[in-house]
Amino acid sequence: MIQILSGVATHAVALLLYPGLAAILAFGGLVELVWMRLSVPEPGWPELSRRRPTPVAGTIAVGAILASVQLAAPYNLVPGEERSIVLAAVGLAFTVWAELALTVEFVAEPGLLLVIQMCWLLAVLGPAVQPESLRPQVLGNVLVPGLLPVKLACAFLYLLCLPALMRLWPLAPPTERRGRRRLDARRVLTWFPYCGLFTTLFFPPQGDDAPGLLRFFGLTVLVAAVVIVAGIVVQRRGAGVVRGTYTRVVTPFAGLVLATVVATSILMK
Amino acid sequence: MLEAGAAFVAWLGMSVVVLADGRRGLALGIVLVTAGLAVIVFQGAGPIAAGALGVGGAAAALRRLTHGPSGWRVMPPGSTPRVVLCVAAGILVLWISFSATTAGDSALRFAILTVLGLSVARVLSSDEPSTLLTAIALLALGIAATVGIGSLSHGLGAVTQSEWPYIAAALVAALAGWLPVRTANVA
Amino acid sequence: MWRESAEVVVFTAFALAFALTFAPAPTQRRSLMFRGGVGLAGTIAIAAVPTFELSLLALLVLGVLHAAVNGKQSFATRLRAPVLAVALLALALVFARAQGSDVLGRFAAVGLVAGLAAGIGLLPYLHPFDPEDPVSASPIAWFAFIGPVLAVVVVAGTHGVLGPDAGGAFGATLVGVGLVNVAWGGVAAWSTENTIAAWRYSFIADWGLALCGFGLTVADGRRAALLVIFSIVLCRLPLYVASRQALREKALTERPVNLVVAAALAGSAPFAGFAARVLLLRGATQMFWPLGLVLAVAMLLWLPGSLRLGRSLGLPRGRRALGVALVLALNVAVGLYPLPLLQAAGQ
Amino acid sequence: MPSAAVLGPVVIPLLAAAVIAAVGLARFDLGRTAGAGGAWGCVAALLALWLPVRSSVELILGQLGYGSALDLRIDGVTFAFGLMIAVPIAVLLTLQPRAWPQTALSLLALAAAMAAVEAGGVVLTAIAGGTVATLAVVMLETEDPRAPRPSWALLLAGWLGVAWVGVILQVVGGTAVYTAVPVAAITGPVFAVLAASAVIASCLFPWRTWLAVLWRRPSLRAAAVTIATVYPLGFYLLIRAYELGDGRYPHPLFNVGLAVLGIAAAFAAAARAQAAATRREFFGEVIPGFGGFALTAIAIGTPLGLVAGLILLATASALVACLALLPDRAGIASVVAVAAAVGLPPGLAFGARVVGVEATFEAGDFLGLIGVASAAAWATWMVAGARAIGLPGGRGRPASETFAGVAMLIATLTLVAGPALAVIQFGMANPVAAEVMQATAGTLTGGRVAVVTVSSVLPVVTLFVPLLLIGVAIYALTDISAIRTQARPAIFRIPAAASLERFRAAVRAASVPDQYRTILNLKQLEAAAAGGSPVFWLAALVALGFAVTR
Repeated sequence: MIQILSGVATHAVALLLYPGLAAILAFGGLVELVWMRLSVPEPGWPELSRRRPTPVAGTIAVGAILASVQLAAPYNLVPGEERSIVLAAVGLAFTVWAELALTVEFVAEPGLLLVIQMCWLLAVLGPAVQPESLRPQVLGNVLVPGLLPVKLACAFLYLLCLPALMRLWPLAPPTERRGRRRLDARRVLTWFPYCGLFTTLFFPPQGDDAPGLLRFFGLTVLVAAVVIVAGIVVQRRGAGVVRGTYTRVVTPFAGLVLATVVATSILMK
Repeated sequence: MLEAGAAFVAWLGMSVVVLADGRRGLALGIVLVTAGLAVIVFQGAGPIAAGALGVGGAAAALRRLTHGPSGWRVMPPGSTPRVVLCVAAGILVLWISFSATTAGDSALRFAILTVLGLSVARVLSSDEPSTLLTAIALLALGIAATVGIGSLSHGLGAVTQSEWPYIAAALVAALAGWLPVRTANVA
Repeated sequence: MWRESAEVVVFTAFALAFALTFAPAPTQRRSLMFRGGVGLAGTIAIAAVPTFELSLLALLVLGVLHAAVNGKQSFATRLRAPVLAVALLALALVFARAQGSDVLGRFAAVGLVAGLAAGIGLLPYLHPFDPEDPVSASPIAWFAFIGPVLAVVVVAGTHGVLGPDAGGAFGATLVGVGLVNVAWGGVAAWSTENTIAAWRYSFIADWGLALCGFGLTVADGRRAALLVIFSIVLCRLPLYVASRQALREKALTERPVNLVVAAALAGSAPFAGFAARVLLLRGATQMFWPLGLVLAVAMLLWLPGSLRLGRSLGLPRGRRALGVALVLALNVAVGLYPLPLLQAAGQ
Repeated sequence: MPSAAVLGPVVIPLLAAAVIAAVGLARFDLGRTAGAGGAWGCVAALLALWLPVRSSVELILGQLGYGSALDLRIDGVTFAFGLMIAVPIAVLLTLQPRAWPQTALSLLALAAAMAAVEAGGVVLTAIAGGTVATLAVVMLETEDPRAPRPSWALLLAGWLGVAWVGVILQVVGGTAVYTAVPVAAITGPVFAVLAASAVIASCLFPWRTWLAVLWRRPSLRAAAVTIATVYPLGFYLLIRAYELGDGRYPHPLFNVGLAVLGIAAAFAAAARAQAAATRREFFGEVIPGFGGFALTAIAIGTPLGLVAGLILLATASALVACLALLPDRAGIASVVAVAAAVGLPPGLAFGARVVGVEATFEAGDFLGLIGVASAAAWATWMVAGARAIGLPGGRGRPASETFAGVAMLIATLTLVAGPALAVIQFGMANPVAAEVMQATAGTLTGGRVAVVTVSSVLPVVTLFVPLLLIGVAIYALTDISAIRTQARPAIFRIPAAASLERFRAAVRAASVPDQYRTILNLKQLEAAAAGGSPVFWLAALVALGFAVTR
């Protein structure tokens, strides 16, 4: 019983503090501010919403912290063998759709977004098909030449999907353009899990020491930067081009990635 | 030689039954068939069996003589198909009895096949109760005669030495003529 | 053989007792008692007489008497099928006993199957049918009263007389004729407009299964055929008798009892029909498994027709309700535990 | 424990049904008490038989007459499926008022379903399963003849197929008893018939089947009992098939085929759910969706997949009771039910689906791709669930059969029971794996605290408990008034649905052109056969003679 209680306490700390809620809010808040500053240069700081949070925020928070404790962040209190790529993927998948529960107007192009999410799921789970391992850090540590094409293809597909999943694309629904811009709680809660998961899946795991911590967060910030740049480029292309790109480029590319995964499994068998 | 003749008489009798519509013709047919069958059965099954068939047939003929359409009415107009039927059936049964099947009792087979075949043909092609009951009487006699065929020992093939089938058939033949049948059952 | 035919006679006796007990009007009861008694005596004769010729004579007498019973059809029309049956069986007897080439044995087998089909009233030798006929004057009497004993006597009688080659032809012909009747009866019971005609077709379909069971020359086939005969005589016939009143009043109802009756008529579990189907599939699998597949698919044909027949029962009350309950209970008992029935028949 | 006690779970509801019927015929209705007593008695008997010994108890009486002895057995599989069938029916019979014929029929269906899962052989399972199907149709048809119900032919076809497999095993292997059938008897074709029959019996198809359509009935009383009794039996057969094949299906292609069918069913249900016009329509697709995920997990062929599938089925059986009691109006009960149905973390459905997806990755070869497809189907369910929260309720149902509080309690329990996933696996699912996959069941370790997979550990207690507490705390702070109930467009149109519906309409409307004259008039053919025409009869005789001389 003592062992269980200590386990519960450990996981509670991981969920609430690090790499959980506190780390999410800190990292997410900073990156969101950078994004808002770069994407629409308006004077003053964005205001915080004073109303009670909706179940949407609750659902996104639960999903985000569940995903974040699966990351290979140094000093993560959750042991390595307890982390699972499936928990991370499903946790983040919930965050995309929570707003649809409130009203349809909050989600633009839900059909296209669902397809993009499926492409993202392929990018996250594809690398696990051949190694048959579910630990994110093990997948990140895979350097077998035969598996590198899948890893690279999935990494690129992952990055392609992020701007849409993080709602950085210009297809945002009309309700978001009223009055002074507010801090997007959904995005704040998902910056760290999405970027941290990329770092965990596609880079070797870092040691539980200061340099490891710096390297992990350095890489995660780098991923966030790449996503922000991609977001800005996508914003400038306009809704039509973006919709066409995701429909005629990203989706076929996902098919290619799927073919790569299958071919790799056949060749490595 | 006697059996062959008897078989021919049986065929002749069945032909008369098929061709005649009057009660006299039918009665004559019954007499001829009974005679033919009785002679052949006498050779194989003995006097009691032959006697039973004879009594049954005679009773049926007597009953038929007094009931049914009057007169002979042998080969009424339009009975050409029946003639063809009698001749063709005779030839077919002849071939079956004497070449397709072997062993001794070919005359009995000829008589039985003739009686069974032509009596069911008569039932299928007539609506007159007297004709139908006549055919039924002869069918019963024919069935009894099948007891004498073959030599297998059990099941359908069981050949019993008892004369019960002949007696039962005689009863059926005798009583068939007395069945009260309304011409049209339609209410 | 005689234990099986004796058991079938007991089935018919029970069916007659049911009809007499639960027949709605006293006037019907007297005529039913007389005709049923004669019929029962005839079936006992067919089963009990020592030789096959005497059975044929008994069948001939029954055929003539049944044709003479007043009904919608003429005497001549109703006489044809029974007489043809007797004649064909007698001809088969001649061919079976005669010496000669193997073809004779096969023709004997054809004669037996055709005679059996004509005797029961199955395709290709259907008995003439008029929905207005009383039960005792209609072909139902052949299906469910005389036919069962005739079938058992004829099939049991073939053992030892038809050689392996002819025996195989006999079985195959039975299965072929059975499947034709299954298909025809199953589809017609569903598509025909007249509900009484639908009952008749359902008897034909059941008999198709019985012939298939007899045609499977394995023990399970015979057991299946016996159970199908049981469900004809002690399920379909009593329920048909019980539904006559509602059929006249054209009362269709959809109560639990109607659907349970539909299930019993459709051969659904847990009724005797399902146990028969299990044994039939078992026998077919032993002989030729594709036949099992054909039979399994064919068994689905019962459902649509049975739903309609179940509804045609109306809402039985009082004595009729008790009768229907007894029939269903008996069929559930036999459906779950058919062993005593099969052992009594020496299976 | 005397082996005759095995009859308890079957006889108790049977006796209760008999008493209710007898008293009902005497014009007196015992009401819910007797029905609930019979059902809870069945549950109690099952628990009393299994929990003390947790090993097989078997009763073998004499031969029945179709090659099978009366062989009833309670083992891990029976216990798991017995609970899945009996508990929801007990809850429904306790709460929902019914006329005594419906109560008696429900108890008979429960008794037959218990007999089906207690049967020691395939043939007995077929007979009992066929009885369940019969009673289900009778129940539905008499409750409301005009309302949709399953096709009787479809249900009977499934159970006839099972009966056929049983007799094939009797003929080929000498017995159809699960524990005695020689592995060599389970050939590919035999298993194909068994699997097809199981799929038909539970209607595990991608297109909309009676499972979804039953939820549109005006009253859901008979529908819920039907789904609770008929639906698990197909899965029961697929799990017993492992026992017949000594822990494996005859060929890996069967595993892949059934898993893909499961994914197709789950994804198609999700696609229909996201296009639902009302919340009732959405809930109608929940059980088929669970069935699809459960079939995928079970078909993977590993003990981990099997236990995941069982827990999904257990969750689905709880949701059958929940959805049957849920009123057609907005409110917290409905939102919680949607959350439980979609598998919101850290619920039981969430945990079981995660384990199911993980099992596919660790099953080897390409099965990981099925895991990716599972995740995609689950994502579609998330979309459908989020959209359903704001949908209008539905056509409304009799208030006497709905209990919002109890429905919410059941839904909440499935959400709160996430941390108990390992306990449920240990207590209910592992014995099943030990029974049917004896060789590989040893890999299921982790005790009551965690679910151990090949490459990872799912710490259900230590991770889900704090996550649950955090979630409750967050949701306690939230305000659900922001949810706007509105008619919502479908996220995407199912391309095949419209063409499938057009094809069906075309087939129904197909008719022979007027000028067509058949040369084969069946009516005339029959008239010739019945009219005693000598020519026809002679021709038939000649045809038969010709046939036998070939």
